[in-house]
Amino acid sequence: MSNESMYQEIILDHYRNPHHKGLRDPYDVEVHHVNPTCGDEVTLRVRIAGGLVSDVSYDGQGCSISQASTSVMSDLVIGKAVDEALRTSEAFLELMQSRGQLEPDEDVLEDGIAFAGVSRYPARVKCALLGWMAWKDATTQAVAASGGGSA
Amino acid sequence: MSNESMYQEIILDHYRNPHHKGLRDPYDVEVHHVNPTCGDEVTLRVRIAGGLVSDVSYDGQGCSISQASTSVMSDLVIGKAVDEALRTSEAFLELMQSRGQLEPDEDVLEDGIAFAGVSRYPARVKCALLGWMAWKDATTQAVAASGGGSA
Amino acid sequence: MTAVVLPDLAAGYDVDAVRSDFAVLSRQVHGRPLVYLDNASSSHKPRQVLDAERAFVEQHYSNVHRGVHTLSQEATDCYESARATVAAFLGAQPDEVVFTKNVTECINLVAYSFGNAAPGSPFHLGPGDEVCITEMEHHSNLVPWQMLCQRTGATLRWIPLGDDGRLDLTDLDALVNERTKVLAFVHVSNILGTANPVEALVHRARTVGAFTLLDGAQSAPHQRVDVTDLGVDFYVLTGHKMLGPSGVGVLWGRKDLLDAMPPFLGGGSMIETVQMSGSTYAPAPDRFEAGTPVISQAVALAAACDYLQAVGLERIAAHEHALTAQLLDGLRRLDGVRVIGPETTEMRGAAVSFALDGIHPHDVGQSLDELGIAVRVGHHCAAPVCRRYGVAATTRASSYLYNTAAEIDALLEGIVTVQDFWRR
Amino acid sequence: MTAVVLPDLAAGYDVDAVRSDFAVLSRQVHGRPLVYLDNASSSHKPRQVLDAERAFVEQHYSNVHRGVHTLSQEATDCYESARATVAAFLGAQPDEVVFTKNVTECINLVAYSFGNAAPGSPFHLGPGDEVCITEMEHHSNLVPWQMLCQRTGATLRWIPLGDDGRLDLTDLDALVNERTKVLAFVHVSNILGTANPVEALVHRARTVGAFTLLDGAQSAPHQRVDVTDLGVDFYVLTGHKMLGPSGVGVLWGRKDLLDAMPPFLGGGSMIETVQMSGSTYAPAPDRFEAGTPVISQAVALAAACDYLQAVGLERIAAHEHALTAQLLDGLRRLDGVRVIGPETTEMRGAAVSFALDGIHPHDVGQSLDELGIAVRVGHHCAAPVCRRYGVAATTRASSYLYNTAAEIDALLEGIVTVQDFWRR
Ligand SMILES: Cc1ncc(COP(=O)(O)O)c(C=O)c1O
Ligand SMILES: Cc1ncc(COP(=O)(O)O)c(C=O)c1O
Repeated sequence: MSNESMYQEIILDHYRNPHHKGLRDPYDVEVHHVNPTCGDEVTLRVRIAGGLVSDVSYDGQGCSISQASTSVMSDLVIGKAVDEALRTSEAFLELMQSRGQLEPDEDVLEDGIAFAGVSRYPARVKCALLGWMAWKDATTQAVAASGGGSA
Repeated sequence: MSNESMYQEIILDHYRNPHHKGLRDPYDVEVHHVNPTCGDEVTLRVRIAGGLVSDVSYDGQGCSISQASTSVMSDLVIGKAVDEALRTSEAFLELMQSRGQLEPDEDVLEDGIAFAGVSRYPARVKCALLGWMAWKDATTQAVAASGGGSA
Repeated sequence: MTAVVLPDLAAGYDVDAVRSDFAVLSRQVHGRPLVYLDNASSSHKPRQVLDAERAFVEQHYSNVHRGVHTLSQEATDCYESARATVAAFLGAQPDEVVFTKNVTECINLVAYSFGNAAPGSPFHLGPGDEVCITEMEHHSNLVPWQMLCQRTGATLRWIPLGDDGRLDLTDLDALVNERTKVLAFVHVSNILGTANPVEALVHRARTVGAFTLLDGAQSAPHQRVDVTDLGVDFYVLTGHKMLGPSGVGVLWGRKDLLDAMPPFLGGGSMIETVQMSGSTYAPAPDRFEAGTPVISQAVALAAACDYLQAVGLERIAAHEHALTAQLLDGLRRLDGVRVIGPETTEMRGAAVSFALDGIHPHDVGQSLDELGIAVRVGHHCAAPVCRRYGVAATTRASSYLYNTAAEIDALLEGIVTVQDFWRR
Repeated sequence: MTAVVLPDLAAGYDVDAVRSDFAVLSRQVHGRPLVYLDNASSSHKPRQVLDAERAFVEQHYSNVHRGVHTLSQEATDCYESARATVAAFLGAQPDEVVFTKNVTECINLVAYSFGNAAPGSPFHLGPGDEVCITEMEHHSNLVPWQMLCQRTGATLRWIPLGDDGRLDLTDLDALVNERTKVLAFVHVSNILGTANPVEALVHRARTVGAFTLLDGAQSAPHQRVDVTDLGVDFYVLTGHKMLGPSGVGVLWGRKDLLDAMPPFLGGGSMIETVQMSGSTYAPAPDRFEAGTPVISQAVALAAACDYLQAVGLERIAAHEHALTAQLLDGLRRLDGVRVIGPETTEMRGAAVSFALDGIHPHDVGQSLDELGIAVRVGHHCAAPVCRRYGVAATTRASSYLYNTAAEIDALLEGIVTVQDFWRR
């Protein structure tokens, strides 16, 4: 594939060897998200403890972008304070909506910067966001259920 | 107005001095026709006797084309055998649908040939046909009512 | 994607510069220069609009939305940027803009969507409910509501016309009441030229909780429109009257309403999941764009918006205002002419309808055509207005950004020639 | 009005001559020559079509039907000649041809018109009545019928798919029965490529007195169609898949049916008389063309029909047949490829869907794009078909008159490259 390919090595690595994949106990909330336009799906569990995202696990099927992005997401949010993890997810969302115009911040997004190129392909942005949206949904539910603010 | 005007002198003459205008007795059938797109209307009476169109009278309002054409029509059909008059009306219809492509037959259509130019204006063809359609309708009804063929 | 060279009018309104962008304006008709005064019916399109559409079709065309290949991604970009441009043109957000084929479809979309709402939905109508329109509506903002009332058992009411060509608001509070579900009215009338008092009507509708739809077919082309300022729930326009191509209309609606309304046309792209046994629908605007959308027409319409903004809508409005004043003034000086609609330039657009004593509008229009002057004659899809003013039809002259004072003079002289000819 | 220079192919099928008419085909994508195999989604447009539309818009444009001035008369002539051309293309009469914005609108038109019919009308549906479609329908020939059944209480049934990508007609007589009001089905499937046995299905529908609608979106572009030979009541097509612009579709219907059916969209031009209290409607086709029609798009579509006929539909069909055979044959020789749909060229069109073991269609499509090859991936607006064959999506290559044997080879090589890349 060409140099300007959206398939950066980082993406391919995460796709071939996804991190944190496989559903695990214990968890607070489990969600199931589907991308109706292509049938990609993810089942995702979140555990929140002491204001931290203490675990994320998932299973699913889909294209390389949705699988790799979910793997990168789990690396980025596990162990972070909920607040900070939500900010990271905002940063990723912003990058994805930038139509290739944004220079991503490696300090915040780490491996996530490999998805900058994907933002030029509107049809693939939803793939890259599938796992993130599932995580955000689950986390919001977990925080709400624990009856508290985000701390 | 220019030489290629649709307003031939013949048309203007009939418009200014319409023949056979004014409703008359006796008659067999009276019809009322309206052109919904421009509001032109005609009330028309027909009397059939011995297989002949023995009288046509009418009243109405509308543009020069519809008024003149009704006047020309009445000249052409009064006194003719119903069959022949119907053939004349077919010839006029054919001329009107010719989009300016037909050379009209003066022996058949007499003053009606002045309307050849109107056939180039689809929006005006309906005007030119208003009186003819009313006459045809009334005549068909009269013939049917008299329980006979067209003779 | 496409570089469009827009007219540079920094130095003032240069109507000749504008005219040079419209190929047809240099045509001859019956051996005379074309004087095109039928803009309320449809406008011509500048080469910038045609070039933008062609460049798109020749270099970036593909179906949109569903593809990952380069052309389909470029086409999607162009189509969605067009949506953003049109939204900005109306002071709105892109996801509040639905592309249709014309304004008639927009109004039917709203009427059918309401008709598809289940009992209990805020959009549902039934016996006892009312839809209110006005006596000056274009058939496209009249027949869809008649049909909706027929289907649902709701009652159609209308605000009547006064003798001055304006709405008679005497009974407004009775006509728009607690039973009123929708108040739909025209911003600027295509036959009378009347500009309606949007604020007063919207205020009354809000008081009783009725939805408002404003038919902007004759306002969007001619003045700056900000849907938030207008305060309506739906605003609709049609591309071909504002320098865009035929085959494209725009429905703007409040996002919360569009997302809550039932779908209208079913098919590809408007769905979320489809099973043989039932389907769920995408959020707006996709929900209302079933099938392959009017892709290149939307791109062209966006170019038309750019063109109008480059010339400047305020300047266009001022230019037309001057031409309308000149025409109304000229008609007033002629004998045997009756203006149907407001006789001054206050609260009015550029469409001017009139009747010539004793000469049928068909003959007026045709005779003017023989002088190269294009005006429209007929009921202008507003038959009840003609009936109200006791005429079968009118002659209507309507100017736009490319018309000149000399053309208005030509029309006024043409009217005299026509009168002389038909009164011989 | 417009002279269009059509390709001279008397000497045989000269694909290079055809290609030279399509500007986009000389584009590079990711540094490689574009190989456009997404024609089932939308086709490109030859310069003859673009030139015809532009010449019309620059010289003869105006609104149609209602005007007496020269431009409006010329525009009406061009629009109505376009109708005649399309009618002749289908072996039909002009007044049986309705212009819409796409095939999706055509199908909704029929479904809504039926839904508007009063009890007692032959078009009326209610509880106990049935609509029958097939499991291979495009969402556009599925969702409108689901919605109609929801509105009327009628029941939706469907002919299932067999394992071979063809309809399983075992239970046809039970599925299409005395209660069936409409049988609507696709002529050639956009996802499977399957060509359906029209005669057998129409015969059954006629036996029980059901109306038939044939979705010709994928047949009209590729083969000679004669609606009388087909024996259906309605045939629908969409312009953008047959070298025409986006924004135009065609409904052909038997004249006696069109004249008897209730209207769908209400508005200008579809009426006979309008009073505030009620309206009467014009005969077809006007009845179904509310508002300003898709004027220049119809003119362009007629030019596309002329182009297709100049090249020759039989020759186009033969050319595509050869390419399809080459593709099916090539796919058969590859490992890890599963064709979804008929695996031979009998009774089939040029759309070929396939799955590559272990590689998601999105990744297939995107990787092929990086090689310059445009194919479509997804459910192709036929989600039930994907579900039926146990895949979330497919990759689909679909050729047309301008594709070459070398392009099919490029695709086959591309697939191997993609497999190598993703199986590393
Ligand atoms: C078989 C079939 N039916 C209907 C459609 C819908 O066509 P359109 O999107 O032009 O309305 C398509 C194409 O997308 C199709 O292939
Ligand atoms: C005020 C008004 N509303 C609606 C329409 C209908 O527009 P269209 O024919 O583009 O749907 C028109 C123009 O004909 C109009 O002037």
